[in-house]
Amino acid sequence: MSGWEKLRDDFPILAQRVHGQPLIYLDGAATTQKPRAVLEAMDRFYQEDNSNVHRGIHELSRRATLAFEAARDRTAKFINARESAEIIFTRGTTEGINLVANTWGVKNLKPGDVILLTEMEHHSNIVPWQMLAERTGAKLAYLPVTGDDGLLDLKHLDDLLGPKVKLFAFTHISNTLGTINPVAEFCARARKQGIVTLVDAAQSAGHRPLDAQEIGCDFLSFSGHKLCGPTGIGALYGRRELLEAMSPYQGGGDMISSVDFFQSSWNSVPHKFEAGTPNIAGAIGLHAALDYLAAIGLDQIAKHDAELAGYAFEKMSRLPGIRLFGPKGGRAGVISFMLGNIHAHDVVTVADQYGLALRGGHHCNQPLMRKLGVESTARASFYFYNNMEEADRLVEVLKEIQRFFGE
Amino acid sequence: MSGWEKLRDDFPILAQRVHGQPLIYLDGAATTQKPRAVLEAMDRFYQEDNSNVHRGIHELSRRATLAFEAARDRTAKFINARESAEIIFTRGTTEGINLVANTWGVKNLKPGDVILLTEMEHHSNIVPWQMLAERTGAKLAYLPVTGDDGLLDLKHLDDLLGPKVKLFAFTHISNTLGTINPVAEFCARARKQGIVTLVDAAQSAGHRPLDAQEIGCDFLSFSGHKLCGPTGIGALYGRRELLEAMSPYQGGGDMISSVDFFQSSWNSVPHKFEAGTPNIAGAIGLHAALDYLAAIGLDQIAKHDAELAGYAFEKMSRLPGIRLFGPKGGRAGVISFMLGNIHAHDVVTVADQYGLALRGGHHCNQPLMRKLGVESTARASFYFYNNMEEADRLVEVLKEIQRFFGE
Amino acid sequence: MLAELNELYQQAILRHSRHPQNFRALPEADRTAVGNNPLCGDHYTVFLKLADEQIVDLSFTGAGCAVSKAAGSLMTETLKGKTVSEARNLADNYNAMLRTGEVDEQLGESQSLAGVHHFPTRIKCALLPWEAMRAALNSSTKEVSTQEVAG
Amino acid sequence: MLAELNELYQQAILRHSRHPQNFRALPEADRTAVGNNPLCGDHYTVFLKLADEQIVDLSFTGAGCAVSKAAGSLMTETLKGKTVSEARNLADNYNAMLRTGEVDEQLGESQSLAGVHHFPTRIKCALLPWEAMRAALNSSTKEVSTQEVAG
Ligand SMILES: Cc1ncc(COP(=O)(O)O)c(C=O)c1O
Ligand SMILES: Cc1ncc(COP(=O)(O)O)c(C=O)c1O
Repeated sequence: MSGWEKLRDDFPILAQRVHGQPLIYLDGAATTQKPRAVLEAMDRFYQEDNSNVHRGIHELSRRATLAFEAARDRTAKFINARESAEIIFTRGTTEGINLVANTWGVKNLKPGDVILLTEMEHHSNIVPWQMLAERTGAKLAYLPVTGDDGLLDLKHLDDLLGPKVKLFAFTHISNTLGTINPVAEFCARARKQGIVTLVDAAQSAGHRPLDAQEIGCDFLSFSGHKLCGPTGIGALYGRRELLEAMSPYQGGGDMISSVDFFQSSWNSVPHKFEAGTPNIAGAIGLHAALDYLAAIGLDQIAKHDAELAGYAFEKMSRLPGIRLFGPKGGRAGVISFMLGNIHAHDVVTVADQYGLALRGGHHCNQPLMRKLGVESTARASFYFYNNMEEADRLVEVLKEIQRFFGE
Repeated sequence: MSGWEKLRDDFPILAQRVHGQPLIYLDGAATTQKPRAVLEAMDRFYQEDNSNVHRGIHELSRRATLAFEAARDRTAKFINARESAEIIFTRGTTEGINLVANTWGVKNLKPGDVILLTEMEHHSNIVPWQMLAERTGAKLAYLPVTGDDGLLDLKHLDDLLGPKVKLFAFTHISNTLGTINPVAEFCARARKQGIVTLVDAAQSAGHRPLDAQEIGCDFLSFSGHKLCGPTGIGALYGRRELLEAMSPYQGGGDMISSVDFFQSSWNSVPHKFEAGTPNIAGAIGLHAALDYLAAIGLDQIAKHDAELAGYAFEKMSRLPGIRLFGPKGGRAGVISFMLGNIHAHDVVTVADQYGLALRGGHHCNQPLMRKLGVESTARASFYFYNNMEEADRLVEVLKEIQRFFGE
Repeated sequence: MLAELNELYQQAILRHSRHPQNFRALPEADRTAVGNNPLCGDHYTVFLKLADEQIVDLSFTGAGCAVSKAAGSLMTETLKGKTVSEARNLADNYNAMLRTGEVDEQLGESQSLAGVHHFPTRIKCALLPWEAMRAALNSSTKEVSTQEVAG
Repeated sequence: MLAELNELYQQAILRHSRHPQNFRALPEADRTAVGNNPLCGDHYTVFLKLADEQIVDLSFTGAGCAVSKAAGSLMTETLKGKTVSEARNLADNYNAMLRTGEVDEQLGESQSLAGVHHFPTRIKCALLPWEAMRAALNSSTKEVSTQEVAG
């Protein structure tokens, strides 16, 4: 793993102490750290080419537009879209899902229609659909999670994909359970019934190779900040056919073809969905992040994540009284747990004093928490800049915590 | 003006050549350049404190949340909001206006209600209202522009503010005409009729002191990238009373109080309107930009803009065949013009070869263009990093362009 | 490091979190309110029995971390027998203590939560039952919605 | 600098932009389409009169910069008398010329637009009337919506 160690030098933030202890950052599922290359790409843009895009003729504007559209091309390549026009820049996963709900959803759902979700969805893939259901009279249904092993109950899938279902939206990787869902299979089964699919790729993008055509989904949404990119930028992939038929999202500059006092016509895709000045530097940072990850190799990152999480999971499972969530094998680099009766907040507070950045709470998965019969969990999430020593240290600190609370 | 010359050193981008000529950037109305302090603040955040906000207990998360909320406090102070909860972070002006249309607008407008705009609005302050009108059955009405002098026809304002009008939305400074509208007066007159007001402050924020309470508006929207801040961040101000009564905007993490499979309840303001991971570094960059501008003094900037634009306007008016738009006096640093029959694109293309960054087109003001009887104009916009020599050079280059096209 | 942790998780706090006092519903309560932290899902219900302007009994139920649960337990001990206006003042003092670390003797056993001020991300936990109590005092109805008291 | 400008704004282009040829509506046209550049508001309508598979007459109206207007004017001269499939080929060649600067003799007078390739932000201007022409060729109805040909 020595190649991996060298990569750590690209992340200046990791070389710090927190409460006098070396920082061990195990909160990548919330947001990842950023390599220097990403920060430099944005700085370079601001110091050399900064200008608004699309509407300009002068040299800086030409360069900014080229760089912004090159970022779109790069993003299209990253998820293997058919063409760059299938990429809409958003603030992040959440905005991408809301965009689909407010455009495709409003246009296509009627009272009685069903939106199928799964019980392991993030609030970002639940609440927009609840709001849409409220607006259109559609209903929600859920594919169940089987239990602590964090798998979806596939036996019921075909029953649930009934004739009233118009949309099936699901996460690729659970941000709480670390489950990797068989998304290509979901899409194939849904497509047979003519059901539109949306993949929440917040936790898979940047963690494994991602191929929207191979998955066969209609929409896919992810965030830049969870894959070494900056905050405030993400992408929504949509099949051109659907995008063409959709009404626009927000109104404003750039998304119009022509504006009159009393009516307007819309620009072509993807611009129809990108009103106003976009996060130009954010797109450029995203481009640099995708290049950075590609240089490492997404399959390598997936392997590394899995090895590290598998190692930690196994060691953690030997702690007395621990309750681990999610599948035992074939999992992603996210591990949720309860340390006996110690509340997640208390675990995370003590861990922080040892330099460990963990997360504790409902992880924006409240319905799942209720299903599992817990209020919250503690969570460690690994990325390629984490290593075995950090996993070992995590287990040691968990032991300290048990000792501290006398459990 | 020697203090101003020193400030130019804060903008590395200005010290470059374009087509072999020193760059003269006169396109700040589209987006401004960024001082080093802003880039450094974002870099420092990413290299020291980067983490997701609001949900975390660990040290980095604490620092990131503090920094993000400090940016909100700073923004509240910048426009003199009563409290920080009245500041919602957005992608920019356009998103802020769309947010109001989709929350306050959808809830409060009925068929037959009127949304009053002005004929000088940017597409971002027209199209969202057209979409809202389409959704709710409300109608649009426009306060007229008098002519090339770019003033609003105030005689008709009280007639137009009739009993059907529910909202009056207007720009503070026109991005084409350079007109500075009497927004406090607009708000006072509207308030008398119980009409809600929205100020598009895209061109005024960062160009003059801005006081939402003094203006007396209900909503005010602006962009970070137009006031030395990064792209992808802006703020919407809303009076708490209105924000409290509004339904949420997008669904997702952070905006909820509690989520269940079939229904959710909302978080308090402003979080109810900020679903998903926000542009954290963007907010921190905005904070640095507001500090930077405050150190110069917004009243000083306004004075400098006005002097420079007044000087250029006067010199330009002596060019044969030029048609200048907007008021002769009391104007902002934006000058639109037609150089005889030469199309704006041709003016801008030649100017670019001389190192001048101008903009040519409809400036997202198509309805205004039609009203003025032009397809497009050329535009020079000044900010505090521009100087008299650049204004002189602009006039020289315009003469060259006239010679080139034989006019 | 361990010094601060030990100050936060004092013996009294660990004891009260494991064996909270007055941790039950009060069916005859005059006032009830729910306190909910939307960021972590912790939630408590506070029950108040008033006679004239005096809190003659109070209790709480719910779930949360050691800090919030101990805070709830200690709060019931601090406030029992206090008048409504005394309770409001104590809530202000308690809030100030969490932010500054300066103790106020009037807070009685609840002073053991002073160590929270070293842990700003945990202040909300220590406040949660108190905020619910305050909401209960302010409510004319028997229940306030969670948003009203959401952190 | 001036060399490139002079290559872009050749005498032929300036002349055609000031005095565009075939700059009128064609009431007897078989096909019409509007080309609109949403980013600047420039727009042209192209009129085609076909006999069998031949363009027996064509014209245009609209407004835009020197480059787009000259391009429209020169296009009408280049395409008059060509077959539909020749016109499609020429549109491809023209497109290639704008991007590479390499001229194709078949384009006739329209070759004078080759200098546009030094000005990538102006390629859309030079393409606008040609895109409208292409849309007119492809349209079965007499009008295509502006979005279809929007840059
Ligand atoms: C007056 C006015 N309103 C709104 C906008 C839109 O701002 P943004 O593109 O940052 O959303 C602009 C800038 O183009 C503007 O000048
Ligand atoms: C599975 C999943 N979906 C959606 C999101 C929301 O992403 P963002 O906050 O970047 O919009 C997250 C991250 O919190 C996530 O883990």
